[in-house]
Amino acid sequence: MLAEIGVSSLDELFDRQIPAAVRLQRPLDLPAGMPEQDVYAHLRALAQRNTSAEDELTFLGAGMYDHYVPAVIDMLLGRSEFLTPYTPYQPEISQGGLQVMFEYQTAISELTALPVSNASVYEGPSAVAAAAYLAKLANGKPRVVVSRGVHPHARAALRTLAAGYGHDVVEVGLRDGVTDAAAWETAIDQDTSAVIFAQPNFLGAVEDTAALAEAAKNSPAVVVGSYDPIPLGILKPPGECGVDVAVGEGQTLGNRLDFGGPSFGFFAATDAYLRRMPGRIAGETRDVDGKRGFVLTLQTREQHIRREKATSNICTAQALNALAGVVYLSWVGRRGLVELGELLLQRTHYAREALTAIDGVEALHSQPVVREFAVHLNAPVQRVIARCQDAGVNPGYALGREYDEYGDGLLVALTERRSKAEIDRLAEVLGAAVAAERETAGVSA
Amino acid sequence: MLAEIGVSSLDELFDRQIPAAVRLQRPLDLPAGMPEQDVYAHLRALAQRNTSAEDELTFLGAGMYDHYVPAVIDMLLGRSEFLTPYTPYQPEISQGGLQVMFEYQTAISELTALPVSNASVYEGPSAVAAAAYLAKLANGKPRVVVSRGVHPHARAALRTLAAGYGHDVVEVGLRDGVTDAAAWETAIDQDTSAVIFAQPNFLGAVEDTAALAEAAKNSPAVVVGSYDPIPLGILKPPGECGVDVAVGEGQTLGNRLDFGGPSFGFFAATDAYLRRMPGRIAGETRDVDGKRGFVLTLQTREQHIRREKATSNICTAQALNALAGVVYLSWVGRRGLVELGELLLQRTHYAREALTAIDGVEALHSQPVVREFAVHLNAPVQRVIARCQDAGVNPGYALGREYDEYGDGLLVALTERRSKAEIDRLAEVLGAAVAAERETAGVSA
Amino acid sequence: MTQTIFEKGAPGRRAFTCPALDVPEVDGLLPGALRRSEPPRLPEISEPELVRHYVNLSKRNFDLDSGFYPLGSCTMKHNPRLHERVAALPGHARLHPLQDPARAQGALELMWNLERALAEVAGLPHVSLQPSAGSHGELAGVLLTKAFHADHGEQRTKVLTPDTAHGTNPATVTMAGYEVVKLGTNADGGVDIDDLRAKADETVACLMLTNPNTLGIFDHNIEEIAEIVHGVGATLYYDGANLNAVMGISRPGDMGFDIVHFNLHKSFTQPHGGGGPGSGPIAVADRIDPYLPRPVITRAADGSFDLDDERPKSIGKLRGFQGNYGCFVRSYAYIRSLGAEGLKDASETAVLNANYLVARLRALGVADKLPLAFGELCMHEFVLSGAPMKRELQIRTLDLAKRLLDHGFHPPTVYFPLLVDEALLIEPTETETRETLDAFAEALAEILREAADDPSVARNAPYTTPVRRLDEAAAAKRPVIRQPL
Amino acid sequence: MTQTIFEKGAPGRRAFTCPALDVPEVDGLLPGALRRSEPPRLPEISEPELVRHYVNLSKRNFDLDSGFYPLGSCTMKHNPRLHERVAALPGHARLHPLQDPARAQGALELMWNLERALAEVAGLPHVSLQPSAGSHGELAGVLLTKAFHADHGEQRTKVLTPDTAHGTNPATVTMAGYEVVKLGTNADGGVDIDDLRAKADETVACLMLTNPNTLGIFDHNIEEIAEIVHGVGATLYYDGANLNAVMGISRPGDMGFDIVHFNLHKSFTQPHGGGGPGSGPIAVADRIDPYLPRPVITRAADGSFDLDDERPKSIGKLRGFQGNYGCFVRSYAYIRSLGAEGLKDASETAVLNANYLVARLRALGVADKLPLAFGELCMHEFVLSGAPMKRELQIRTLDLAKRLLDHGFHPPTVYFPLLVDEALLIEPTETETRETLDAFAEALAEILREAADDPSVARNAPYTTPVRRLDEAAAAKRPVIRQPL
Ligand SMILES: Cc1ncc(COP(=O)(O)O)c(C=O)c1O
Ligand SMILES: Cc1ncc(COP(=O)(O)O)c(C=O)c1O
Repeated sequence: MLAEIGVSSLDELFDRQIPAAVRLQRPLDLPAGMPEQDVYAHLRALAQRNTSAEDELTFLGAGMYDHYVPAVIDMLLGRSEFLTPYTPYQPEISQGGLQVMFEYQTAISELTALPVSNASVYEGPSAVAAAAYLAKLANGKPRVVVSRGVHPHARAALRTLAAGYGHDVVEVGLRDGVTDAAAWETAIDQDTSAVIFAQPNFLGAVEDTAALAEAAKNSPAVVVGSYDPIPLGILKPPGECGVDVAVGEGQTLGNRLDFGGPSFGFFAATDAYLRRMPGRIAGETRDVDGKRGFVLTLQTREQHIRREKATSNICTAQALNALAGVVYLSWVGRRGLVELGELLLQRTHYAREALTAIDGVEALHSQPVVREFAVHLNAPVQRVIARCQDAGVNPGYALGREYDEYGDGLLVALTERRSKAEIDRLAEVLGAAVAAERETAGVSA
Repeated sequence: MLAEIGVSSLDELFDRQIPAAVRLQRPLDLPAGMPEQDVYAHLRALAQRNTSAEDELTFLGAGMYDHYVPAVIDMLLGRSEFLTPYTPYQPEISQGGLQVMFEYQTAISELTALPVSNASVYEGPSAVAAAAYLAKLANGKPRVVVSRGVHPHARAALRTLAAGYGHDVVEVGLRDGVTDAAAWETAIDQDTSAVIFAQPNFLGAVEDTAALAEAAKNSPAVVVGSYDPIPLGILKPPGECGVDVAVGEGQTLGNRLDFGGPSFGFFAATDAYLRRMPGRIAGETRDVDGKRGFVLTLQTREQHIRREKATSNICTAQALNALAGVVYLSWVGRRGLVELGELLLQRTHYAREALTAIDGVEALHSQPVVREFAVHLNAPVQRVIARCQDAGVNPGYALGREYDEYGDGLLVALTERRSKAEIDRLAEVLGAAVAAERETAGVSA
Repeated sequence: MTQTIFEKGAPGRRAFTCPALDVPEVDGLLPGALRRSEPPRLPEISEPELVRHYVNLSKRNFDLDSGFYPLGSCTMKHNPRLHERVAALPGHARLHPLQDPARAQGALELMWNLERALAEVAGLPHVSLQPSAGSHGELAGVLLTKAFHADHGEQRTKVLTPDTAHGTNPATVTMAGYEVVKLGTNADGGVDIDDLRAKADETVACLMLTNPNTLGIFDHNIEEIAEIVHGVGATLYYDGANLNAVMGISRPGDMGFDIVHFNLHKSFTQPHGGGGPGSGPIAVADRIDPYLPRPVITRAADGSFDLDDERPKSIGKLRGFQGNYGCFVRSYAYIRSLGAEGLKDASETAVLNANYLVARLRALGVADKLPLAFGELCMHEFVLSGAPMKRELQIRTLDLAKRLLDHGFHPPTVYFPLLVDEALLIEPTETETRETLDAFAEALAEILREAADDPSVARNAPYTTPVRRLDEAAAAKRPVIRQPL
Repeated sequence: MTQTIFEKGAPGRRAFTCPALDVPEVDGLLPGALRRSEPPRLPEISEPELVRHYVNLSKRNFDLDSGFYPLGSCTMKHNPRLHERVAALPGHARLHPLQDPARAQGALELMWNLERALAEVAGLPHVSLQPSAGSHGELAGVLLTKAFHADHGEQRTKVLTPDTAHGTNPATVTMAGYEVVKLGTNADGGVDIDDLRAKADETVACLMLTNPNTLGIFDHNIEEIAEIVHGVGATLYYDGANLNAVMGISRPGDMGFDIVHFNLHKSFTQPHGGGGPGSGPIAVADRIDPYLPRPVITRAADGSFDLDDERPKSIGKLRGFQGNYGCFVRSYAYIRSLGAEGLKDASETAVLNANYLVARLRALGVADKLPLAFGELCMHEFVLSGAPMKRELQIRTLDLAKRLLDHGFHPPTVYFPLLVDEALLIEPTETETRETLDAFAEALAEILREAADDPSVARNAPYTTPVRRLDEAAAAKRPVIRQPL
């Protein structure tokens, strides 16, 4: 091949193109390559040093949840035809991926009761920031009002992005577990570019989202809600609550935990924002023979066409994870999603009752909860969690990690995988751990 | 749908066809169905009650071996197009499977240096019995001579089948680990229908197969060899040793252990036996447009055409496992198989030296070994094995389970997965176990 | 894409990286006389080439996940992917068959549970999971019969099989050292009772029957048949390939059968893999139990499981180890997913779908050219005769089958059973939707309409497949069964 | 097969079986006002239908395992299946992102090792794995620049990007609140140094560069460029999309870059998934380190790992949790499989393949109609101009691309970079064989020959694809972006 090229050596290829001064004159300081079996053994050894949801009984949620991923998803996502191509720039040979996007958009639109959905953004928290950026481009107002019920990571991502394009971020606190209505109203004014809340919120409480949206009615603000898609089978959807833009974390829809990613973020909106959406959108059309087909559409929003005037810089998104999402929603199905929602509603209530019956454990709020709830422990939460984990049960998330105001709060999450028996086991282990900690406290006191 | 059929109920459909007396009048006495997640949990719980090669350092072989199965095999075997169709009765829409068979036959033919291979039989031991049946049909002679170096399960399967179609089975013993040449010669006469040996034999010893075949030269016997395919990269192939029919267990070629199956058996022969082969055979041909294609061929051998005159009753065989086999051989490749053979040759020698250096452990024979070897323990082998397993090492197979003559014999197997460090670990653990057992013996004596 | 893997790649290319030699190298470990001189000419190919080759080959297959596959007698029902997931768990997939039973309790419990479930479905108490496929189960069954008679000091010589029997039945009989005696079929599609009476005597070891048989007909004389067979001291063998019609509805044991084989790759949805792997467990009556293949799984009082190889009267072993465990895992997962109700529902729906399709064909007038060979109703499958079609439209069943390929359907089993002229054996299975059955019926109707205009269209079909009709005669005349290198 | 999943199935059908309610049912847990009145109209479909639908849809995609995919700038290299296997291990796949770090040591060690490896490849000491894709990494990089300047009391307003830059660069600049200033390209395909000198001043925060750039040209003035940029106190940002050309050969850090993003889904073979997931880690110089996103992974003296969220100067978080860990597992497996030598060999072969293809096109005369836009040699990819072809053969680059589909090849990136008329950006990657490159060159030659006879063939291509040219204008004019139900 070198001869064909007309060079005498590989080095010549590089010598003629790269100044010697910037050539690396030594081998990379990395371990030598390994046979497949050794790489497998190494990666497996690392995996075994993690305590996964396969290794303990876990009630940890706080943004990602241990739902069951049906086997059909592994099979479909493993098919080369879905796994290995890139963005469908050539629609004639990408109808599979494009139709999946179209079906996904339809499913998200149905879930949110909003007419417009894109084909995915990175994940949940950054989707919240992306929604604020949309608002900035839409109305140019200087301020975003965000409830502290929104995931802490989402609020952090919002602040990070806003520092760039320029939004002031104002947070509104919680009251008995939900966004403080009075503070919310007073925070919203004519300079408000967007208002952002979460449903259910980070404490698991179901918000009165219609009221929160209503409060922004006479402001220029874009109303943004961040949603957990699973309860949307039973919760009033954003489209019926005056929400302009609904976003959320899609992990719960057929995606693995994967220590936090990859998953996908969904991004839906009213028609008014169609041409301000970030990311890919697939649309239906016909080919020259009149055959139905799908293409990437409204690309004049995007970076590869509009460059500095684009509505976002996003390019590679989460197509494969969104495929898992639409397959999951089709697998669960119309009735299934409602049944799943009702099951979680009942089990969550049962779990809250079971835990708050333990002395030293109190409900952190009394709002309706649909899959997750918060309690307060009269014991050091981190130590209680450690005790439970040593007993093989991960009781949940220590709210103090992000909320000073809930020092010894514990956030407990349910999925369809957590049976009554397992909830009872949690109550038993948590009860013992709390008692033990209060004991030591008593002693040390 | 019932209306279309013209019946009023499902029951009517059955009442009109099945006599009431033979209808089951109660529900089946089986547990109720379960959601996917619960079936997964149950099957996983069962899996966790097994100690697999993932859970211990294992040197257990004796017919199936813990080779590394490359990830490409999982992907390809998982493709619906290979996993879900049946036997390619319709060649126009089965070219994938048919070409795989053709490629598989070519690979087996190359491995064995024999011109004819079928597309697979069930597995190794029954393949030995099938070879004897071929001999019976070919020459009608009453007797089979089989070396005790042949896998005990294969000899058992042979006896079981022979009891049906009618072959006397005569076994020839081993001498310093290989087939007793003198006994072998005297056993063979003009009534011998087939002679059967294994390469390497069950004790891991490399036989002088050319000599064993030579001994049958002046008899009507079909010379049958049972081969481990992995060492065939470095061992003289059956086709160069006067073997008529070469069979063997294909598990080592890209198939999982699966507690014994499914795997596949390979079945190769000289041209003389082409029309007496059992099972499917794919052949190359052309379609009406002159395009290259593949079909099932020589079907006049088979049960669906010849019925009681068929060369075998086999129908469903092991197509998917054979696919794994040819993919594995292509993945390892021409040079790779030789390198693999050399690696195992060296490591096996090293392991034999390391173990026989332990006092209380002696070589059971001094023959060349290529992937497995036998030692004799001066201690109760079952108890030694148990001690080793408690230490996380499975040292191998207790020969006494099948060979009274090797009471405390231990059969130790290697694969490319077992490194020098792991062999050293085996030596250490085995040494300790033997010492401990001799201790107790000494005490109790 | 008709290059073989041997025609691709280049010298020196490879996917596999061999682990480095980590032990001191020693020369002469293998005497030259035993050494191979030339390495086998296996492919030399990179992993990307390997993947592309087989991925592209796979696209030249039609499969069950792509379309309707009504291949009669084969029960091409949906294969749930959960089964692949659980079978791949290392605790199952990397378990060595010779592992100490004490350290394989999960596997033995699974097999025990599967045996109990199969026994319940068959209505026979004892099960061996060992046989590798249906025909292997048949062989086991006939050898059991032989051992049974021998143990009772009898040397019987014949086995009866109806002319509707699958080819593996007579082939098995021969392999087991018996003579095949054929039985005729009566007008209802069942066994000709008079013929049976005439041939049933003390020389008969066994009658092998499929019920419902390969016509999809449930033999309503089954009780009488059992009586006759048992009357002469023979065993009654049940070919379980059609069990999908009667799970939870009627049990072979209750019908009077002594020995049953199951096809886990049919009724219990082990994927067919392009022609295997399969699994052919057998269930037997008490009097056959002593002869079952060894080892058998035993359960101790403490609930622990073991393998018992000490079975003096056993026929021995049919194969290595304990059978196709990977298939057991899948079929057990299937049985636990469906449960008692689900299995019955599966059979009911399978029979419903078959009869619905028969009705659709009648409604569309297809039945005029392709009449049901026997009866009006059927069980889970049915046989059409292409004779009128051949006579009136000048296209054969083969042509119809090939034309179906252009419609995106896998054809039914054709030219079997043998006693029906131009036979089509159609088995829709329970996992197909009504829409699919309607589309298939419509396709048959369309092909017949088309043939009425111009039979040559079907005669030269298919047109849209990767290759068209292949020259099978040439392939058999000058067999090229391996790549010349 | 153009029905959507919403047009299939029937009321009541389902794949999912909901676990039974096992707790005492309580009414009124959810006030009616908060309840949904109508369930979302999701599909009602059985599992077999679901599987067939998506399996058949998949067959309407072209993919990397099926053929050559020389999509310039996207590094469509082979995706080893080992990576899918290890990423699926429950210890990785079912690990919760908020698990106590003490119980996630394997994951943190993997991330730590990956950070070290990426730092070594980039020649920059500090790494954050957090960004979700390349453009996310760009955003992180520009926000880091902003934080850096702010911390030094500066408010700079502009970011320079060459006209060869990928669209995400200017889009990122805007999103980060900066003004985009374009730089011209010189005759060699590098940055116009005079233009840079003219525009580089104290208002410039950063220069974003791709090197080799999107022309496949390595800018030999890189040292001078770095000097100029640093001379005005700006940062130099490296768009790592083209890192596949220089792994182990030349390091951005050594070229003078301060911030680098990686595309794990390009250089480090995370599968592209039809448009993600990706991962866009960044590596930075010491002076940028304080501003890195939080948390950062720390390693204690005892070798244990932890997550440090206490980073006062950090720009904060770009997203949830620690980034796309599943992608880290794959790319880490890749790096460990190849090792130092393997990575260098990959880049060398990528560059060799690209130059070989250029040579083939020259030899076949294709270059007359499709000349190389700049230079004679190239790095891992190269740009052809379709202008002469358009002029002399009356077919556009688009037509050529569409006709390539009929030859079974994925077309190159077309009409990018913008400064080349009728551009084709071709990146073969190192995992393609010489045979494939030859076949692709031959296909281009064939299409040009064909066009010389009859340009309409290409103009109306493709002909063999599931659909033919689609009406994109209509799609944008009256957007139908969801199924009407
Ligand atoms: C009626 C009948 N009997 C027996 C068999 C043989 O079963 P197997 O192919 O599993 O050996 C089959 C399968 O083709 C069959 O349809
Ligand atoms: C040169 C260049 N820069 C940046 C990007 C953006 O990377 P990503 O798609 O991962 O956001 C790409 C990928 O398309 C690219 O080719």
